[in-house]
Amino acid sequence: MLQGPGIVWYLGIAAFLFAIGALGVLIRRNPLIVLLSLEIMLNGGNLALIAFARHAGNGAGQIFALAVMAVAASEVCVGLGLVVALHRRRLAMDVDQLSELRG
Amino acid sequence: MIATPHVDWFAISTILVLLGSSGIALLGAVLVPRPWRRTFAATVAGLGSLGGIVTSIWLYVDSATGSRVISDSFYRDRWTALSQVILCAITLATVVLGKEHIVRLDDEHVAEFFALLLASAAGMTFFVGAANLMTLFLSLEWFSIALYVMCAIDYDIEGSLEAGLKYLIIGGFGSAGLLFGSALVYGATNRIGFVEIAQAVAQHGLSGDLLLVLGLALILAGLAFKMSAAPFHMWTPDVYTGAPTPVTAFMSSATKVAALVLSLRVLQTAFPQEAHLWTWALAVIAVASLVIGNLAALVQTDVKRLLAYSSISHAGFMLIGLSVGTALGARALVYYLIPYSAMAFGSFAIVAVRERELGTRVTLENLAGFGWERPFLGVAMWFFMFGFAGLPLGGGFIGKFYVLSAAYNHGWTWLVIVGVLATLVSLYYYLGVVRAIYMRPSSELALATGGSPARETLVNVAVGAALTVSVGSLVAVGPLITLAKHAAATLPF
Amino acid sequence: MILVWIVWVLAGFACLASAIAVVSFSNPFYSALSLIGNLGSLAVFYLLLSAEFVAAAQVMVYAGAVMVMFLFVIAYVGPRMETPWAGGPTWQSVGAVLAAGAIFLEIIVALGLKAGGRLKHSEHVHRTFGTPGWIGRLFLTDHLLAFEITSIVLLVAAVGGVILGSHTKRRTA
Amino acid sequence: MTVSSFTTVLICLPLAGALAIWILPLSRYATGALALLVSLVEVGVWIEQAARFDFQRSGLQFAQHRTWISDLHVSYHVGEYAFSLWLVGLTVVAMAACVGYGFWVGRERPRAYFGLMLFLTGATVGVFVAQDLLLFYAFFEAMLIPLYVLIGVWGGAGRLGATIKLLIYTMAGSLLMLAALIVYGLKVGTFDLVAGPTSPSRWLFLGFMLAFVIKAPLFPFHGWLPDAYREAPPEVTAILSGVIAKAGTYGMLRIAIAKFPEPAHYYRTLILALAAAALVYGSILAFRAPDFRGVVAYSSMAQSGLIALGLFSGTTLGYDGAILQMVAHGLISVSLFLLAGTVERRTTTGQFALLGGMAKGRPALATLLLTTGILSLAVPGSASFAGEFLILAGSYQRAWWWAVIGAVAIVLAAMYMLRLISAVLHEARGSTVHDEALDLRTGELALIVPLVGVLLALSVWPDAISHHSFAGDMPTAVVQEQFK
Amino acid sequence: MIAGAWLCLCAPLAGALAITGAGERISRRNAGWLSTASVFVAFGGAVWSFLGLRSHGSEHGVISTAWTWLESGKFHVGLSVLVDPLSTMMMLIVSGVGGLIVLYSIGYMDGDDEERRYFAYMSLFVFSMLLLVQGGNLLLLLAGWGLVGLSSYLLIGFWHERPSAVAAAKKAFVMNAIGDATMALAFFVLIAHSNSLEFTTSFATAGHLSSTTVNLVALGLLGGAAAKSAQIPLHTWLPDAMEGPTPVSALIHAATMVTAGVYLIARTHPIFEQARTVELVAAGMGALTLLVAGLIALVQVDIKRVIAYSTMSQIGYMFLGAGVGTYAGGMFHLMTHAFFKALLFMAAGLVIHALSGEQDIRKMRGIGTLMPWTRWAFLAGALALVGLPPFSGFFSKDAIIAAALHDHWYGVVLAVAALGGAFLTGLYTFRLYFIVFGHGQVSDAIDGSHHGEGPKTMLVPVGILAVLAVVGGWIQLSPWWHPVTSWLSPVAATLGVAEPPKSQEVLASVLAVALGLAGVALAYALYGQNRLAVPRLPGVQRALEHKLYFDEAYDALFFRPAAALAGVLRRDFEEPIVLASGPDLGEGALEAGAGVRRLQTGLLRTYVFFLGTGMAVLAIVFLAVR
Repeated sequence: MLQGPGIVWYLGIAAFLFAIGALGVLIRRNPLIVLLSLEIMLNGGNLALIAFARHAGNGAGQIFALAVMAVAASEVCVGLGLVVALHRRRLAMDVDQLSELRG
Repeated sequence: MIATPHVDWFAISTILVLLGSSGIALLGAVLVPRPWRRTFAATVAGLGSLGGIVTSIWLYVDSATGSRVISDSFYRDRWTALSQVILCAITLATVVLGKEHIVRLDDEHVAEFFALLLASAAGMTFFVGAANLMTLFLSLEWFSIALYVMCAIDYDIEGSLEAGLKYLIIGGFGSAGLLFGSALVYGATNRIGFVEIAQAVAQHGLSGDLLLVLGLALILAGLAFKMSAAPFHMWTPDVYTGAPTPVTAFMSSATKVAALVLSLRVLQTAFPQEAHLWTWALAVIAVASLVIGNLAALVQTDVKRLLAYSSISHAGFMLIGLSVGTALGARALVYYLIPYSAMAFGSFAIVAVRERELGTRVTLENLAGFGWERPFLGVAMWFFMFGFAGLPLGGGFIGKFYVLSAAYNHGWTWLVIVGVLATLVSLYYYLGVVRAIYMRPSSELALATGGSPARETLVNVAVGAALTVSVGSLVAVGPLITLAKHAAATLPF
Repeated sequence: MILVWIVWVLAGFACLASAIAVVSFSNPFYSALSLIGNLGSLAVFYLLLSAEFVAAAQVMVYAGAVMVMFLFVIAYVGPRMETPWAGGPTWQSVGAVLAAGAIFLEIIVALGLKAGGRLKHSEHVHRTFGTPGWIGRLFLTDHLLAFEITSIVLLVAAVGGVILGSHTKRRTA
Repeated sequence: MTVSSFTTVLICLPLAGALAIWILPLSRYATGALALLVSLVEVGVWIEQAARFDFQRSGLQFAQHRTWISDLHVSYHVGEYAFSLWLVGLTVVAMAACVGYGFWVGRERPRAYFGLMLFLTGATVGVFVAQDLLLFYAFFEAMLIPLYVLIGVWGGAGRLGATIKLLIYTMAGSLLMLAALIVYGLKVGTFDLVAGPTSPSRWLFLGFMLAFVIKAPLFPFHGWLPDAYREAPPEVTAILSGVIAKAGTYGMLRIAIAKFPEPAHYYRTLILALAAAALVYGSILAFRAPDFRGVVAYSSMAQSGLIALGLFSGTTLGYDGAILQMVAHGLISVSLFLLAGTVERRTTTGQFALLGGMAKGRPALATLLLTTGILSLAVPGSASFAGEFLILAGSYQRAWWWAVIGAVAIVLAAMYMLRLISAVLHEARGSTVHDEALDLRTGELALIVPLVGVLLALSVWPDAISHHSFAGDMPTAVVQEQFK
Repeated sequence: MIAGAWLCLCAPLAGALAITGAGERISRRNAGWLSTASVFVAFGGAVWSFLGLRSHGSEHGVISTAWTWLESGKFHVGLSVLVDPLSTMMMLIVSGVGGLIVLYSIGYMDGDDEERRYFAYMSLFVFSMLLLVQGGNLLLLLAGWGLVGLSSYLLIGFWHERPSAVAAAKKAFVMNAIGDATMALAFFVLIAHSNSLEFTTSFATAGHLSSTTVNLVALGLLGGAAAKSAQIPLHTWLPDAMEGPTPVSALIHAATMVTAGVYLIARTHPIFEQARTVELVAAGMGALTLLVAGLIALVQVDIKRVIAYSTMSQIGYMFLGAGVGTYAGGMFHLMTHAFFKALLFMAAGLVIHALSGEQDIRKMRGIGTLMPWTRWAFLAGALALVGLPPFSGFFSKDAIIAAALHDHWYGVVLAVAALGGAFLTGLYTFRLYFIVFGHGQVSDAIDGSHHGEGPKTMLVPVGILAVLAVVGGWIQLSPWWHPVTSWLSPVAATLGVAEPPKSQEVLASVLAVALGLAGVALAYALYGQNRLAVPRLPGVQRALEHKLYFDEAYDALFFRPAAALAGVLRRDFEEPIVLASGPDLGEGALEAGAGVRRLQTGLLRTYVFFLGTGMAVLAIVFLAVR
C-alpha cells in the first residue's frame, strides 16, 4: 500500500512539470535554458512513469524511466555539443537569432 | 542464475549488420589514414547497407508468420522486414551519394558521418520492428539523435547548425510528448507491449479511458511530428534546407518510411479499439498536411524548401492510407512509400549535385538550363517531378491511386476529393521545377563562383537507381503489391 | 504517515518552485542550479514511490553527470542574460501560456476524473520492488533489448557530442 | 507475334523509339530521320491493322489482357473498336506529319524533341486503345507530360504561362476523373471498361465529363486553349487540336455515354447546350481573333462543340457523324496549323494586321491553304461537311433547335474561315510579307499534301468512316450495349 | 447513256485537277485549251446522255450509283448521277454555254498572271454545276450546290489583290452559306421522317407530312434557292459579284449558277406542290425581285452591274413561273436567258476588254462605232432580253406571264408586276444600249486605250450565242408547239392551274411586247436622242443608287450587331472571365501560400508553439470525443 499521498498527486506534479517545461521551451530564447526546460519535460514524463509503475506494481515503468534518463543525457550531450559549436561559430546564444532559415 | 531470454539473432541481423559496419566505419575514423578515410568509410557503409538489404530480404522470406522475439520486444515479421529492405536501400543510396557530396572540408568527420548514417539507419530498422512503447521511444531517440548530429555535421555551411539545433529542440519537445503519452497509456493499461495494451483495453473495457486517449493523443502528435505532418511539420522546411543535402535526402525518405510504417503498426496493434479517434485525427492531419504543404510550396524559390514542403504534402497522402486503418490502406501506404522515397531521395540528390556545382543554395533561378547541361540528371528530375505530381511517369501515380482507393473503400469520398485537389495545386510547383531546369535559357543565370566541378559517376548511379525504382514501381505494380500484401498480412486488421 | 506527507509536501514544493525557477531565471547558471534542485526533489518522490534504484540513478546520473556537463558548458560559453517572455510576437507568449496551460489542464482533468476510480488503489508491491537487484534482473530478462539499445543511444550521442564539440583547425578565410 | 499484339505494338513502338533516341547519341539529322522512320513504320503498322480489321464483327478486336493490379482489379487491357481504329489512325498519321514538320524545320535539341514527340504518339495511341479505366487515365495524363515540355521549351514568348494554364486546367478535370474512376471502379469491383457495368451515378458522370469537356474543350472550359494554341510550336498545336482534343470527345463516347447511360440522358440537355454554346461562341470569337492561330484555335473549340453535339444527340446519325467529324477535323486542323507554321516561318508572325497578299507568287501555299480552309468550313461535298451534316441531322432528331444552332454555325464558319483565308492570302501585301518569302518547299509539301490528299479522298468516300465505325447498322444500339 | 453522264461529270473535274497538278509545267494558253476541251468533252457527254435518254424513252430517268457516299444506320446516300429530262437539259445548257464561255475566256484572260488558276477554277465550277444538276439525290445536289458557291467565291475573288473583289467574294459565299444552311435544315426534316434523301422517297414522304412540316421543308429549300438565285432578300451579293472577270459573270452569275434556284424548285416541285403557300411566296418573291432589280438597274452606271440587276430581274421571272406552277416555263426561260444573258455579258466583256477594264458606261459612249460586231451582238441580246419577237426571250417570258395571269387575284397581281417588269426591262436595257452604243462623240478616253474588236476566240462564242439568242426560243411556241414542256413533263409536269388558255397567251404576249416596246421607246427618247430630260427625282435616284439600302440595312441589322457581340464577348467575357478565371484562382492559391509562408517565421518558438498547440488540440478533441 502506498503510503502518503495517492498516485494522483504525483501525477499532478508530473503534469505540472511537463507543462512548465513546455512553457519554458516556448518562452525562453537562450538555447541552454531551452535544453533545461526540455529536461524538465522529460522528468515530468519520468515521474509519471514511476508513479504508474508503483501504482501498477510492475517494473516496466521504472525501466522505462531509467532508459529515459539515458536518453535525456544523450540529448543533452548532443544539444550541448551544438551550443558549443554555435559559440565557436560566434553565433548568438538566442534561438530568435537563429532564423536564417524561414519562409 | 538469471534466465536471460532467448535471443533470435537472425531477427535483428539487419540491425546488427548496420551497427557493425557503423562501428567499423567509426574505427576507420581513427585508424585509417585521412586520405583513405572517405573511401574506406563509404565502402564499409555501402557494404553494410548492402548486407542489411540481404539480411532483411532473407528475413522477409523466412518470416512468413510473424512473431515477437527477445522477450516480446521486437517484431520479426514481414512488415518489419519489408520496411527494413526499403530503409537499407535508401541508406545504400545515401552512402553512394554521400561518398562524393558530404563534408567537403578536409574530409573531416567523414568517417563519423558514415558511422552515424548507419547508426541512424540501424535505429530506423529497429524502430519499425519495435514491439513496445519503450523500444519504440528508445529507437526513436536512437535514430533521431544520430540525425540531429548529421544535420549539423557540416557546420561550416550556413544554417547547418541552426537546422541541427532546431531539429534537436523541437524533436526533444516531440519526444517528451511521446514519452508522456506512453506513460499515460502505461498508466491506463499497466502495459507497454502493443499487443498487451490492446488486450488490456479489451479485457478491462478501457476503450475511451481518459488516460488512454490522452496518451494516444500525445503519442500520435509525437509520431506525426516525425512524419512531418501538419501542424507538426514546421521544423521540416528549415531542417531540410539547413541540413547537408545528402542528409536531407536521407531524412526525407527514410524517416518518413520509418515513422509511417511504425505508426501504422502501433495504431493497428495497440489501439484498434480507439480507431474511431485516430482514423479521423489522421485524416484531418492528412488534410492539413496536404493543404499546408502544397500551398506553402507554391511560393518557394529555394528548391530544397520546395521539396521539403512537397514532402509534407506527400506525408499527407500517405497518411490517407494510414488513416483509413484497413488492409488496403496498409498496402497503399507500403506501396506509396517505395516510389515516394525513391523520388524524394533522387530529387534531393540532384539538388545536391547542383549545389555542389554552384557552391550556393539551389533556387529555381539558378536551376536554369540545368536540364540541358546534365541531360541525365535533368531527365531524372523531370521524371521525379512529374512522378511527385502523380502523373503516370512513375509509381507515384499508382500510389496516389491506391491511397485514394483506400480512402474511398473506407467511405471517405471527401478525402478522395481533397486528395485530387491537392494534387492539382501541387502540379503548379512541380511544373515550376521542370520549367526552371528546361525552359529558361541558362544564359539568364549568372553562375556563382566557388562551386566545384561536379563528380557525377556515383551520383548518377544513385539517381539512376532511384529513377529505376520510381519508374519500375509503375510497371511492376503487381509484385510490389503482393509484397505489400504479405507484409500487411502480419498486422491485425 | 504524517512524516511521509511532510516529506511529500516539502519535496513537492521544492519541485514546483525549482521548476518555475528554471524557466524564470534570466541567468542560465541559476537555472541550471535550480534544475539540480528539481532533480533532487524528484529523487525524493522516486523514493516515496519505491523506486530506490531510479532515485539513486537520478541523483548520480542526472544531478551529477548531466548537470555538471551543463554547468561546464554554461561556464564555457559564458552566462548570457536573457529575460523570459521577451522577444517574439505577443500572441506567441499568450499562446505559449495557453498551450502549456491547456496540456496541463487536460492531464489534470483526466486525472481528476479518474482519481476516484482505478487510480485510487495502488497495488501492493513486494519489498524488492525498485531495488537494484530487481531492476538488474528486469534489465537482463524482460527488457534486455531496451537495455541494450539504451547503451547504443548513449554511444551515438557520445559520438555526436565528439563530432560537434571537437575543435579542429578552421579553414582560413 | 500474334494479331492481338498489334495494339501493344502501336503503343510501344513509339515509346521504344523515344527511348532509343534519348539513349543513342545520334547526330541531329539521324535523330530526326529515325523519329520520322519510326512514325512512318507506325503508320504502316496501323494500315496493316486496318486491313486486318473485321468491320462486320462487333466487340473488341486486337485485344490483349494482362493483370496489372490484381487486388483492385486493374489490368492492362487494350484493344480496338472500329471507331477507335480510326482515331488511332488519325493519331499516327497526324503524328507522322508533325514529326516530319519538326524534322523539316530542324528543331533545336533534336534528341529531346523527337523523343518527346514519339512519347506523345505512344501515349495518345494508348488513350484510344485502353480498355481499362486506370490505364486510360494513365495514358490520358501521360499525354500531358511531353506536351508540357514541348510547349514550354520550343514554344513562343508567352510559353511559360501557356503551359501552366494548359496543365492546370486539364489536370483539374482529369484529377476529378481520377476521383470518379476510383469510386466507379471500386464500387463495381472492376476497372475494366469492357466488363464494367453501367452506373447510374450522376456525380461520377460529371466527374468524368469534366475531364472530357476541358480536354475537348467545351464552353466555358476553354480558358487554356487560346494561349496554348498560340504559344506552342505549330506542329504541337496541330497535335493539340487535331488529336489531343479528340481524346476528350472520345472519352465522352467511350466512357461517359457508354458507362453512364442514365446520367447521360439526364444531363443531355445541359451538355448539348454547352456543346452548342461552344459551337456558336467559338465561331463568334474565331471571327474576331486577330491572328491565324487564334482563328483556328477557336474554330477547333467550335468543332469540339459540334462533335459533342453529335455524340450527345444520342442518335445513330449523331454517333456516325461525330466519328467522321473527329477524323476529318483532326486532319484539317493538323494541316491548318502546319500551314500556320509555314506562314509564320516566312513572316515571323501570324497577326492578320501584318499579313496579306501571300497568294501572289506562292501558288502551292495558296492552293493548300485555300483547300484546307475550304474543307474546314465544311463546304458541301467535303468530308467535314458529311460529318457535320450527319451530326446536325442527328441532333435535329433530338430537337430541332440544336440543328438550327448548328446551321447558324455553318454560316459563322464560312465567315471566319474566309476571313482567315483572305487575311493571309489576299488583298494588299502585309508589312511582314517579303518577296523573298518562298512558296512551300518540297519538304513542306510532302507533309501537307498527303494530309490534304487523305481529306480529299475522305470527301470522295466519307462512308469509309461513317459506315465503318460501329459494327452493325445501328450505332445507338451498339452504344447502348456498350460496344460489346 | 450513263457513261455519257459520268463522262460529262468527270471531264471538267479531271481538267481542273490536271491544271492544278501540272502547275507551271503547262503553259497558260494550254491550260485554257485544256479547260475548254474538258468542258466540251462534258458537252459531248451531255449530248450522249440526251440522245441516249431520247432513245431509251425512260419516263423518270435512270440513276447510276458509283458507290455509297455516306451511310449511317438506315440512312444512306449513294454517289450517284441521275439522267432524266430535267438533268439532261441542264447538262446541255451548263456544258454548252459553259464551253463557249471558257473558250471566250482564253481571249479575255490572255495575259493575266494567273490564267492557270483561272481555268482550273472554271473547270471546277463546271464540274460543280454538273454535280448540282446531275446529283442523284438531294445530298449530292447540296454538295454541288455548295461547290458552285465555292467556285463562285473563288472566281469572284479571282483578282485577290483588290479588296473589293475579296469582299464581294466573301459576301457571295456567306450569303450562299445561309442558303446552304436552310437547305440542310430542310433535309434534316426529311431525314427525320424518311431516313432518306433520294428524290423519289423524299417526294413520297412529303405527301405524308403535316402541312406545317412540309411548308417548313419547302421554305428551307426556297431559302437555298433564293440565296443562290439572288432573290430578295438574299440578293445583295450578286451585283458585288461583278468584281470577278466578265466571263465569270457570264457563266456563273448569268447563265448557270444563279439560275440553279429555279432548277431546284423544278426538281423538288413535288414538295413545293404540297406547300402551295411557299410556292406562292416564291412567286411573289420573284415578282418583287424582278421589279426592284429592274428599278435599280435604271440608275446603275457600271455596265456589268446593270446586266447583273437584269439577271436578278429575269430570275425573278423564272421564280414567278416556277411559283405559279409552270416549271417547264421557268426552265425554258432559264435556257433562253442563259443564251442571251451570257451573250450580253460577253459582249459587255468585249467592250471592257477593249477598254482595258473600264466598266463605267458614261466613259464608253460611242464605242459602238469602233466595234460593230460587238454592237450587233449586244443588240441581239438586248432584244432577246426585252422579249420582242422573234427573239428567244419573247417565247419564254411570255409563257410565264401568261401562266401567272391564269391564277386568281394573286395571279393578276403577279402578272401586273411581270408586265411592269417588261416595261422596266425595255427601259434599262436600252438605256444601257443607247448610252454605250448610241451615236455620239467617241470620248477621248476611249481613243487612246482602245484595242478594237477582240480576238477570234472571243468573237466566235459571242457569235454562236448571238445566234442562239435569236433562235433559241423557237423550239417552243406555246401553246401550239411545246417540245420543251413535253420533254420535261415526266419530271416536271406543269401544274394544271398553270396551263393557260390560248386567249391568255395572246393577251399576255401582246401586253408584254407593247410594254417592252414602250420601254425601249422611252429609253430611245431619253438616252438615244436626248429628246426628253431624264426626270429629276433626287430622293428616288439616291435610293436606287444605294440599291434601296439593302446593304446598309444588313450591315446595321446583322453584321454590326454580330461584330459588336463578338467584340463584347471577347472583351467582357472571354478575357476577364474565361481566360482570367484560371489565373485568378491561381493567384488566390499563391496568396494563400504566401500566408502559410508567413507563418513559417524561422523562429524556433513558433514551431514549438504549433507543435504544442497541435498536441493540446488533439488531446482536447480526443478527450471530448473519446
